[in-house]
Amino acid sequence: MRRYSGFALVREAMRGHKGWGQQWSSPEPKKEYDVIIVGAGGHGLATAYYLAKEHGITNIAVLEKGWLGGGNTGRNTTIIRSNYLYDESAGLYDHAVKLWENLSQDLNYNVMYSPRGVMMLAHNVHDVQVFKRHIHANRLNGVDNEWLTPEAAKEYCPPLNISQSARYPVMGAALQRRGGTARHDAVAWGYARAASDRGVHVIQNCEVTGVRRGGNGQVTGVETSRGFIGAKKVGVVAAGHTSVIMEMADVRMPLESFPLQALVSEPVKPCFPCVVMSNTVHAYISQSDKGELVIGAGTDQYTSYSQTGGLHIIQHTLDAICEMFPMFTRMKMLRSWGGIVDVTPDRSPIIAKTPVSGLYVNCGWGTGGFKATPGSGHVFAHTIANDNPHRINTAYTIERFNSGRLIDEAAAAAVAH
Amino acid sequence: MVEATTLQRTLPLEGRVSSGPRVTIRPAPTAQRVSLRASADAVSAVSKGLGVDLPITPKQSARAGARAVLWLGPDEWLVIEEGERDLLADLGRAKALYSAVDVSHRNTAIVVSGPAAADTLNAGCPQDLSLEAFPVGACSRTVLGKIEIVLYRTAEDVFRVECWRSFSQYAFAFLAEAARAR
Amino acid sequence: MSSAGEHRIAGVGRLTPANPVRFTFDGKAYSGLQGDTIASALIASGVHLVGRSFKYHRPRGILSDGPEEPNALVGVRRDAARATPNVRATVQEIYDGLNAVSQNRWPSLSFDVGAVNDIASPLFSAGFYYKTFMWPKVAWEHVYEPFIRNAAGLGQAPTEPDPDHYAAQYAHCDVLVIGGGVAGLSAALAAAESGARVILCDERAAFGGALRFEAEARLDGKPGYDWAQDAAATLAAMDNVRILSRTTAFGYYAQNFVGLAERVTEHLAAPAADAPRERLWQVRAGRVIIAAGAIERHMVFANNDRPGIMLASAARTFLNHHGVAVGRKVGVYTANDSAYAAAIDLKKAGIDIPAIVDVRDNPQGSAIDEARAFGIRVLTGHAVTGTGGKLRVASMIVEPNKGGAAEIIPVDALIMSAGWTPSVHMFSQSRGKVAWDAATERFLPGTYAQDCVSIGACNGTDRLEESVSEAIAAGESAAKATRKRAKKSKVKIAVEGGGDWTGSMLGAGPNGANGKVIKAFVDFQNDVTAKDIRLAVQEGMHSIEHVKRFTTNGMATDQGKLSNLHGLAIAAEALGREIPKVGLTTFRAPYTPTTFGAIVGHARGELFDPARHTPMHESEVAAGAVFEDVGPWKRAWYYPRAGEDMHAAVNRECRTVREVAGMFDATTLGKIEVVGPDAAEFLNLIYTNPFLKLGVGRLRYGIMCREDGFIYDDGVVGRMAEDRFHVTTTTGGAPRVLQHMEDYLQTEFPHMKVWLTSTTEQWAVIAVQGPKAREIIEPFVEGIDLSNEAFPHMSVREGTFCGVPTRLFRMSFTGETGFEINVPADYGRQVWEKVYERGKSMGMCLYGTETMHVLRAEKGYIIVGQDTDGTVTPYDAGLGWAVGKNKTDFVGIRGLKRPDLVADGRRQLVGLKVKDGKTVLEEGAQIVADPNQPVPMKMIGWVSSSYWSENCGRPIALALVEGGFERMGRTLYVPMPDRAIEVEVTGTVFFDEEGGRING
Amino acid sequence: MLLIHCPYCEEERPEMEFRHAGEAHLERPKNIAEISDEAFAAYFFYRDNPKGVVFERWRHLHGCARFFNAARDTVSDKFLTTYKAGQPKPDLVGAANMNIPAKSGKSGK
Repeated sequence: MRRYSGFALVREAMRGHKGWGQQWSSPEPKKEYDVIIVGAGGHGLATAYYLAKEHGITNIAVLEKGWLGGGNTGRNTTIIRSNYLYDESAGLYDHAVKLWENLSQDLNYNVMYSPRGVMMLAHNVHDVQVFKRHIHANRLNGVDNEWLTPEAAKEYCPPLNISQSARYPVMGAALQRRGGTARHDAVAWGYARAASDRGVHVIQNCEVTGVRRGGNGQVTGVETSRGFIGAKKVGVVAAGHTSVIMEMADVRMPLESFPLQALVSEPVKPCFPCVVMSNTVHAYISQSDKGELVIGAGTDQYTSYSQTGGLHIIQHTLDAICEMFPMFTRMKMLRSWGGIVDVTPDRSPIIAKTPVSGLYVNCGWGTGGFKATPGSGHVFAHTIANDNPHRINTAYTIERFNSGRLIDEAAAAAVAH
Repeated sequence: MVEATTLQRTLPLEGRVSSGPRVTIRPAPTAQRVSLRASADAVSAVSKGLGVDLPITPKQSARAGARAVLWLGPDEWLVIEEGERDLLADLGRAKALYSAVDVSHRNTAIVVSGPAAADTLNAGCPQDLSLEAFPVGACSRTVLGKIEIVLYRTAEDVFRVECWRSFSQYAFAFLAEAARAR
Repeated sequence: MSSAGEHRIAGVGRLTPANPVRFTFDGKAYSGLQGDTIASALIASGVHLVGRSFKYHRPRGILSDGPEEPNALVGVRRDAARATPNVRATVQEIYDGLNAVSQNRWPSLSFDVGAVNDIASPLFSAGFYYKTFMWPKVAWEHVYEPFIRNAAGLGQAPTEPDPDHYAAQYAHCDVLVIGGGVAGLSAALAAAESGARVILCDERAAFGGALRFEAEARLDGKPGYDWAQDAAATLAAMDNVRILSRTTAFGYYAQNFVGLAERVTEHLAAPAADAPRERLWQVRAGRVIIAAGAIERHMVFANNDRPGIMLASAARTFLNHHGVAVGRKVGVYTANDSAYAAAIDLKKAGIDIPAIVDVRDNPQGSAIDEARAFGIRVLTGHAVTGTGGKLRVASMIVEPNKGGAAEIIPVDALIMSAGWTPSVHMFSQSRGKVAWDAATERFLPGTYAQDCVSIGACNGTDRLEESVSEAIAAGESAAKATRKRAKKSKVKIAVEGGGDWTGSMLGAGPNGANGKVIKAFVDFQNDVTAKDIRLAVQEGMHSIEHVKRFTTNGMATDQGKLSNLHGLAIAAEALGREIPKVGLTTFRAPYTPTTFGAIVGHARGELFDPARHTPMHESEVAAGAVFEDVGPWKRAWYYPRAGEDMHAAVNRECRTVREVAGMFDATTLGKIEVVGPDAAEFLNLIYTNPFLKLGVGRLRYGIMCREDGFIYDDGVVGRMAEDRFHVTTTTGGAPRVLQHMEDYLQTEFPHMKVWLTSTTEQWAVIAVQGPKAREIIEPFVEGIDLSNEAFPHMSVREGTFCGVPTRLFRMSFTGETGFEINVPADYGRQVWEKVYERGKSMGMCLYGTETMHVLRAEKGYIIVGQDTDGTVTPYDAGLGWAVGKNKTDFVGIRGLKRPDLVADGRRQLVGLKVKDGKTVLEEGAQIVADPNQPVPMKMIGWVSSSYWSENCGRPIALALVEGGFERMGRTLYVPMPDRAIEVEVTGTVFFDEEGGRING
Repeated sequence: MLLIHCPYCEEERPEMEFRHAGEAHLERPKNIAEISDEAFAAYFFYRDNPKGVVFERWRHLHGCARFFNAARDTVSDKFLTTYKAGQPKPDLVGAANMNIPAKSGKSGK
């Protein structure tokens, strides 16, 4: 692989960039692989990369029905944070943040990880109680997260409206300084390039149409639009389509897939320094390196695979944005789009073995999967390689829905009393 | 025992009015209201008690004097008495199984009138309010902006908007703002 | 005439010299005519340089005359608070006093330091930033990224709150026609005359579309443009038609739901105060007719971006509509006949056309012959391979395609056409599938997904008369399909003339991308060249989506209206695949950038989200209450007196309630009337508690779970009659509890004869609590014996209060003797005033939610959502007594038995006593057994409620602690950043443990 | 915003008036107190989530307030039919242009 660097760039500039090779190869599928990963999004590609890098398994194919990084990886608002309440969550997401911090160097690909700070706004006494609970738990878990007064919040994010006359006045904020954003495409491409460099086959336009199982029920491979491909182990990382793939292996999942929309404004000069999220007012926003305001909307209420959603969802989001940042009403929406997010009953992911031997699943990331990409791939690779979960993902089983041992971050945020 | 002064009802929108060239928005006077629930077999008996035939067709209302009965659902009606006759007493005469709950004070009403009344409501109500889709006498529970309302067309360019008491400030402000943009 | 610009040609165009308009650009004063855009007015004054490109900061001019414009974006500023970035100079109409500024340049438009990027451009190849800026690690965040950010972005975001307002409107129609060109107008006429309800919208100020520049066309014997104005007037006069100009259909959603953005005042010098700046139309249409037209493409060749180089149709519009010549010596480079028509019109107007360079070897057609007849030099089989000039094009370099000597031809403008791209955006947004038409090299509507139809140029229908007949047929059948008794329209439109153009060029022209530094722009705004696209393919970007994202081609504010097909063609060539095989990127809403404010509409300020007030709100304001948001409600939080802070006020209120009495507004608690013979049976299933035996006139505290067994809500339930219950819920829980109950009633227990009615707002609820409570309310009550014997704790009676009907509850959330007075809401405020008047004279105070929280905590009463969080069972909360032991079924009965819910070590609700007797714990603080362990620490619980208790003279707290019930008396620790606070685990009742006061 | 035909109001109404209420035809076990952990999880947590026709519940919350059922194609979001609560799952075989899920017929019971 041609190493990327400033010097290489200058050298290539001299000769019309003729020397850059393909970032990843596009091989024909082999008859069989040790491991097949279904889904070439960030999580799937990261899984393949860490299998190759840390577990010496390189005979891997990552199958993608469309183009790599074309699912939620390429459609999300790229927020990165780890200030979660429960030990299991903090452990998983902070593991990811630690990997984010060196990811560009590790992959030799600038993923533009930008720890510009993620600020979550508290708008009522209940929010304050919940955020303080998070802050204390985070501190004892070694995760940075601090409380800001409204004035401090405004200082950190000048456009913020902290007027007490606002419908839901800002009563303070929880700030994770290590939180921030990264460049979504670069994450998918960087992992694809690095995995490909280690011999992993990234096979695009190859849709999985069936999961083949042997006499003992063990997985033996997958049927695809390009024929049968054998495999000793299959890891399903298909986000919104996980239910569909697992159904092929007769595994019913505690998942529902919802449309999630996002939008960007026209690019403007830097005017928004960090990431701001508000659960009470229902919106989150940051500004991309290109200058676009990147704004996340909520999910539609019904399940869907259409990758589109209703205009009223975008309206509610922009209502909230303009309430918090009243100077933005004259900005213009440039582009809006939809993704399909797979949601579990406790809003936490499943990263686990399945009832089918040789079949593994990594799903249920809901609206927040991007931030976990490196950590998710890392522990899932461990789970597949050792046929046993990593310490960090032991709790993320499917069985927890039988025992009731949930990781219920949503419930912990509780309800307005 | 302090002398029992008789208290007057004070409506949440007392004295508010917003009037423009093409639409006027004002609170309706006090009224008795009952949320009526009854299954099909009780309809005739209850109708007799009320002195109005309960409409059984969706979106339709019936009227007798100062009393209007609005179809809200297959077993639900909103009864509005703008006169003096005692609603609950009349219902009490009906010998049938039903539920009548006094919501006279839960709801309050706003009257929107004028040639731009329908357009004003359509600023926040997603239903088709053309005369062919929502004729005089039509009624429906629906939404206005971010709240729930019951909409009742009493004349070609007059609508009655029923909403819960604490939402009435929002409803009035919304309609006034919408009217302003006409 | 020069007052309106020296390039304005007398007697040409449709604007009236009598209506001059003055405006400024970058501080310099200009004047144009009513009906000019900023673009046409600037060109009239000879100004072509209007902006700088995104990446290389290259000087840029005006490329088009419409919303597809990628270059001519300016800031328009009415005042400090009304500054709008990235306004298309080709769309924005001028008005007296309009103030426009160029963007993305420093210090000035003509001298921009950022232009060094242009010299260094070889470095800034597609995706260069992925390859570098990685060392040293910290430099990305502190050096590289800030640099990139400051270089990027176009205009300046507004910095002050927007004083303008925006409107919204839902609309329904049988037929929505998108686009008011000849096709759209004809279709609208046909549909409307057939009796359909029609909405017609067009994004321009005036209807007519291509008729603005198409000078020869005549309809019904009139010049095309005049016919269009008459047709629009006819439609406007019909009461089954709504016609909207300056209105862009930006989004096509499910089931023919279409979003339109109407610009109401952007073109006015002095908008009326009440007029909204923009209005959002949300249209539900029976059928949609898409008549969006086509967009001309530019030619891709070296340095094709200099100011003065523009689309042929734009030059033709400026001439025929605005009466403005784009230059005095205008070169032409084309692959399509339409540029000939433009050249001929310019020639007729006396403009010198040094040459028409046609990349085609042997183009045929009337236009070509006519051009030759006019004596214009036509170079077929030639290409423009470069241009000269700096801030304005000065020459074009022409070479034969087959090779040979290059010729440099001086020009001061260069117009071009690579053919026309049908606007299939709305069709694609409707989820229709486009189909590639190889013969004409364009994507056309293929498979339809919704009830819509495309007509005219956007449907690939090129000839004028065909468009018109297609449109009339579409309008009539749309009416027929959406309307019973649609009559046959008599619309007939006679058509003469109208260009019949062929020819197309996709991708880079000859020599368009050879060599190292040739800049043949595909996407102008994002500075994407043909080379960049080839590089993307070379680096393995084989999906068009990858090419788009890697090069950012088509991702600028024009969303690739000009660049997408060129980019696709170049990628296809590099991949050696056919264009349809490579595929097209998705068309996403909005069609053109849409103002946030228009989408938000009325939902700003007090209309952002309704604030709910109780009937007593005004009295509470008058009493000096500070309010808190609880769900959608504004609740009185505390009532500070002069000089009191929150702490002092709450201490006083707490003391007063227990020593005398206090009055509290409890109206916001949810209330549900449960009526019917099976009411008790139903509540018995919904609550964990038993309800069958609850006597009439008695109250019971009930807990509600979902099937998972976790506490969902709680409240007091009163039995008013055998078949009638008065249920109360938490304030925030009211709507979801009713939904929860209706769900079970309608879908699981439909056999039950029960009806539910929300009465939350029927009743104003005034709580009077404290030793003197009875004495205070007694005089107001009629028909109820208030004695302990006749009216014990946890019972309810009906009677009158202040002469109005009441449901009087004997209950307490404070541990004191207490009453909750329910009176019809419209009487609430007067009753409140009367009780307060009397109570005050006896030493009673008003208290708010904070004091309520402290008092209930002193008694160990939980707040659902504060002491529970959706993971707490009734047993965890120490409320096992409220779970009916003998019940065989209730919602949650199975969930409660799940292994983890009965396992040891569950977090249980306990009290905490702070050892030092003075430190008030922070709510949310975590609890550990060993404060000296290293991070990450093992946390065994958290503080859910914590207050200073004036009545206990010490801090009190409730906490959820692992195996808490077993830890009574044990010492635990609450680690804070500076120290660990020592606490003792206790019971949850801190005050009046015997509970005698409640029966006082 | 979807347009939904309410079987009680007998006309199409805007989605704004409705609330989605999850998978349809999931019946609460009569003997729920006795069922196994797995059976309970299957009832409370596990869902069909088909890419294709889904049978789901809606409530006309801001209309007639009734719960009812719908069959909808989750790929196109088109409603194939809506029907009153308590009515059996309609037989949709042969319904035009709908995406049949990988395994249809699985009711989720």
